[in-house]
Amino acid sequence: MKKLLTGLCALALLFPATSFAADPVKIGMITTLSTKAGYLGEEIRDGFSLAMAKEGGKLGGVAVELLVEDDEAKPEKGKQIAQRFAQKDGVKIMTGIVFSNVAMAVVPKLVRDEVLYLSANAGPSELAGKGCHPNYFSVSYQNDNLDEVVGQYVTEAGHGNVYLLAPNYPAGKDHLAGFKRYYKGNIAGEVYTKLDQADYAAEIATIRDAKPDAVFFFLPGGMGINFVKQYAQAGLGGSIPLYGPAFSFDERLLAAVGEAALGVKNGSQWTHDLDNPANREFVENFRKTYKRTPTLYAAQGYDTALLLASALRQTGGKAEPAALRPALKKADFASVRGNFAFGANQHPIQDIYIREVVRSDGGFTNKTVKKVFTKHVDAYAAECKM
Amino acid sequence: MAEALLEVIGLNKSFGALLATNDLSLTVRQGEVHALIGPNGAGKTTLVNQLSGDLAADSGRIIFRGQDVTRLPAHRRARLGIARSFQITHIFENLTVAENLGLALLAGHGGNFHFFRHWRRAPRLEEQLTEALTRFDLLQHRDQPAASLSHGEKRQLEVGMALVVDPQLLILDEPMAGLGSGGTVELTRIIRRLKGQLTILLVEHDMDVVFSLADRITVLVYGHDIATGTPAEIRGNALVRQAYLGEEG
Amino acid sequence: MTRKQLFLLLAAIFLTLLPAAAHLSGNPYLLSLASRILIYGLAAASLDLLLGYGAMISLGHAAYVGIGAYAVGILHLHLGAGDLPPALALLADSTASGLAILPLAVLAASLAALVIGALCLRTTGMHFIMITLAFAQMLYYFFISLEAYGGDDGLSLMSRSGLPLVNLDNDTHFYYFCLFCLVLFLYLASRLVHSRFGLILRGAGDNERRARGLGVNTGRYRLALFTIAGGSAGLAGALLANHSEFVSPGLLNWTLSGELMVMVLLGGIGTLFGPVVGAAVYLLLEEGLNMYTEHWMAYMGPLLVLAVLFARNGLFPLLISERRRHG
Amino acid sequence: MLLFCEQLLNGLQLGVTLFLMSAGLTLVFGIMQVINLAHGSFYMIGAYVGATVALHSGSFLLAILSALGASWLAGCLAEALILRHLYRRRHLDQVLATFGVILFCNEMTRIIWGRQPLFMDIPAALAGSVELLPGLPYPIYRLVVLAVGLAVALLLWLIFTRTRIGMQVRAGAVNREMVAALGVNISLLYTLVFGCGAMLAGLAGVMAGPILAVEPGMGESILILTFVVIVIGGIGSVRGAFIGAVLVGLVDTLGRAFLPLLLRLLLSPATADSVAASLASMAIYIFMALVLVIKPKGLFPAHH
Repeated sequence: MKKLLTGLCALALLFPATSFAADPVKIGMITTLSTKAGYLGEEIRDGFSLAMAKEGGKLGGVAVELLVEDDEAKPEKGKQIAQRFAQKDGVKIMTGIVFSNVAMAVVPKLVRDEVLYLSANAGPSELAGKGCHPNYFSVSYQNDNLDEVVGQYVTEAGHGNVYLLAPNYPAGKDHLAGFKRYYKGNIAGEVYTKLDQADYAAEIATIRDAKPDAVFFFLPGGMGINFVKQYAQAGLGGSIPLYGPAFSFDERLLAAVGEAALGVKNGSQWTHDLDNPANREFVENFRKTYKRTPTLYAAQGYDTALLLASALRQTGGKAEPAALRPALKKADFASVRGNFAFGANQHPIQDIYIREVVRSDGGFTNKTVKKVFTKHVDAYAAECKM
Repeated sequence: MAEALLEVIGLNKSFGALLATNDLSLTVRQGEVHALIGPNGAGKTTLVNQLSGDLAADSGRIIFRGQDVTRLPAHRRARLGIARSFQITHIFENLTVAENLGLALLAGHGGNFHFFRHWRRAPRLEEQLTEALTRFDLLQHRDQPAASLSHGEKRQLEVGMALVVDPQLLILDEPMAGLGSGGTVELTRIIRRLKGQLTILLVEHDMDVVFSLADRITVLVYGHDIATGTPAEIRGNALVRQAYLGEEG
Repeated sequence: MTRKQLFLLLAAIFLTLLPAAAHLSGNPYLLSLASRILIYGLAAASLDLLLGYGAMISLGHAAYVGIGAYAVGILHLHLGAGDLPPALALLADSTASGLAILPLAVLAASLAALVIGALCLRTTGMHFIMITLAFAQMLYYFFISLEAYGGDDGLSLMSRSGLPLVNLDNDTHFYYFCLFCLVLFLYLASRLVHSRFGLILRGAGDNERRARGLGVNTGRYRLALFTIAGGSAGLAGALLANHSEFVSPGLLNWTLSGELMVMVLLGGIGTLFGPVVGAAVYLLLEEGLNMYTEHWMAYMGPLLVLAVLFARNGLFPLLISERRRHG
Repeated sequence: MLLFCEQLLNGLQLGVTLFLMSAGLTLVFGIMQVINLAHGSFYMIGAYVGATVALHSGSFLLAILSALGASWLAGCLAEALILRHLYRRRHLDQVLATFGVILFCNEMTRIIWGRQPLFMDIPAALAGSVELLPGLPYPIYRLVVLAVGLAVALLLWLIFTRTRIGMQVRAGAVNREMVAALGVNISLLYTLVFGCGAMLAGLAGVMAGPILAVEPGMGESILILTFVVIVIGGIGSVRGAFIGAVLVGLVDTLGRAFLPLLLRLLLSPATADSVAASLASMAIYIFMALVLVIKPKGLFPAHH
């Protein structure tokens, strides 16, 4: 009997009542720290924390508290965390989601419930178009942006016959659609692979057989590593060039892909070699703190924190969504990307680049090759009625 | 002469190169106690498994009450009236004594897809159960888990489960194994009481028991029946003496 | 009054009063967590029917949870789009849609369990474990490539299912509805295990060969139980979809099957109530460890091994043991 | 036709990798009657240790040797600490304990090696491709993997048919009591078989390292494929594991390669692509269901 009561008490203790008083502004970061994609969330978190550390734990002169939770790349888990942040911790500002499917499960309900969501990575098309919302800001991109830039570049480079490859899930189809929007040539073939597929020998053989001018692929994370390595091993690296969005070519993945990725051109809105003061400071601090070169995810996390800092400074510490919204919309901060403004749908209007994988001392990294789009607006902005 | 209840004709079963049952024929008559003996490895248990349907024969026929059951699965043969008690104590250890007997009583029916009412409320079950518990001297243990019974009590329960469904043919596979002398006497008494009520195929090592209980005896050697006859005939059979009794001295 | 009855009474009082406590302490999250525990408890208890009473070690139970959830998600999608076939016109009444949706979810999961069970039950032992896992994985890939219903992205529900008398969109109502479903399931399941059907199954689970020797066609009973357990898991899935207002293939992933099994073991196999306790302990442990470390799996793993090696009977028998401790 | 040959080779190569995984596991299942979910973790350990050693020493041979050693050690440890106590227990306990081992191993690799995937390069001597037939270049490394897999299969066959210990192991898979009756040191035999099974998984892992991403959780996807192989081949049969692995490799690869083409004959290209993608990802499971309907105990059941 006693045991029972003790048990019940222990249960109650697990849930301390919500704390009040003038506590620091709470920011809830729902991100992916485990599973194969765990490093993505780590980058976002580290970028965000770096911006906070710069002000000694504050943002825009206001004390903030960052709550980080791992969503395990599962939408259900993301929803649970969002609910806990909102109901138990009283969080009004959230960020950090890596994957679009998690974002689609979490964000619509969150913003309806008057929580501000600042996306540091996922930018699904629904939230940029019909589903746009005053409480939702994308600080990263709209998902298709990095494919559109490659489509444009591939067309400009004169490839007229391109083979397309993506995993068989909705984001895979979206990314290929983004490419096709700006690509003007013929499509040699379009293949959808099993999610988390490890061996691409069959697909690579089919590609060799189809003899395209170039291959465009969207295979995030480990899938991309596998594909690029196997592609180079099959001896196609030299003959049929690969193109893709930056997601398979961040610096941490390159360490795992190795030489196979050398020379591959990919699209990104940011690279560590962009020449502006904010970026130089960011890259230098990041390297000093974390002993590695930041990836675009870290840059997005950092920018998100800077944006929030600028808004908090303007409102003088008032963290209610209604007060923050207009201040956020101004995007009055020095982005590591240089040009940065919000469009009508509160997605970035920014420059987008093509970069190339090159050797650096002891490893591999990206080098900016060309600015393809200047002040690029995403394709869904027109559908947003806000 | 009484009619045949069970007929086995030219049965064969091999495991790889080993012929466990070799052109075996056997007739068990209605109402008799028929004993099956043979040295270790003679294929007694393999034969019993084929009779009960736990093993499929390679060739040959098994005819029970005039019906060919060679290809029927175990549960169908059980419903036709072949009951078996196993060599190793085979009861439902995690069920209570009453549940063991209740299950035995209910198992023969096809219609046990009743999901809500307690099993004891099945029509006419309560009387049958009480009767069975009394008959096998288990009434005071009815709500005890079977695992907690003594060895002898388990054996009693096991035989009881085989008998409650009023089988035509009861196959007892070494029922005396592991029983002390007291238990053996007790069980011999139970089996003698059953004599005449139903047909029994008795597989047993204990020669005293076999010769005191059996009406007829079949001797197996290397999976083949070398002789069948009354205890007296078997005692006098030179082949048997040589192949089996002789060996044991 | 036995300790078991006392425990159940206390648990009933506690669970009935919980929403009031959550509101008084200004902690609505507690309610949502408690609903989740009840739902996982239902799923784990349905698995316990298989593990504890049928001796069928299914490592694919998440599949039926997932199918129940998807049935809800898919019906809600069509309900929202207004393109339901005429046969399902009842659904169009959004205040009573749940009256059709929830039974349909259970039906869908039962049917899947019936078909998969019929195939899997051709095997036993280790084969059975691996085959149930493989079929669940097949369904996982099926839903991933089911593009019309969101594929890997999953489906968001616009609202929860409508029912007369209760409003599931209200968290308190939803909590009580989950509690009602769980209690109803536990009541029916405990009747089931002591019914003729249950007796025969327990016998077959205990000693398959003996049961067949007595004339039981064990396969039919096993399949029936597999179907019942699948349907109950489908109900849990339907509730889960309503709870998170979201479904995705992740629900069918084999890790959920493993977690359900862990809950059954933690709580006590073959006790029905135990798995509910196990679900509570597992989910609270997850919440608790998560607060202190990102690497909670590194603790959960060894904990699990130790639990298997040393605490074989689980928590529930410990909680209700008649033995009194002194002091 | 050339394409078909190439896909056939790809299927075979996937098949022998699966064989390395399933040969050990099927023996563990067959002899010890233990269900072991943690077999994928040995694969992962092999890959991680191999990649780390290759990175620091630059020697592929050293990487393989250390991966073999590490996975063997991990296998023996798991056997001695956990599984040994579970031989006489329910399958359920074995499932749960080894599930715990998976959770632990995945998290530990994340703690030790970090979250990002590891890099492992193909040794220079094996890089590049050879022209098998005119117009059919094939990566040398994949040929090597194929050769190693076949060599292991041959070695196992020799061990099982020509040596005393092999006979004992095989007899154990058919009849456990018999082995005990023959006076074999069962405890030692178990540890040996378990360790060697883990070592083969580690070999599969390190061989896959240069082809695949070395990352936490890499063991689970291959584990489930391994189960499918064992179910198809029959528990306890190494021959079954080999044939099952090759069949699964072929069905998976050929399904992915040719289903879209086949379906395009019947359906519109867009529908064909998405239906083919779904079917291809389920192909091996459908294949398994078919085998099961015909032979519930697998193609080569070891037990009677």
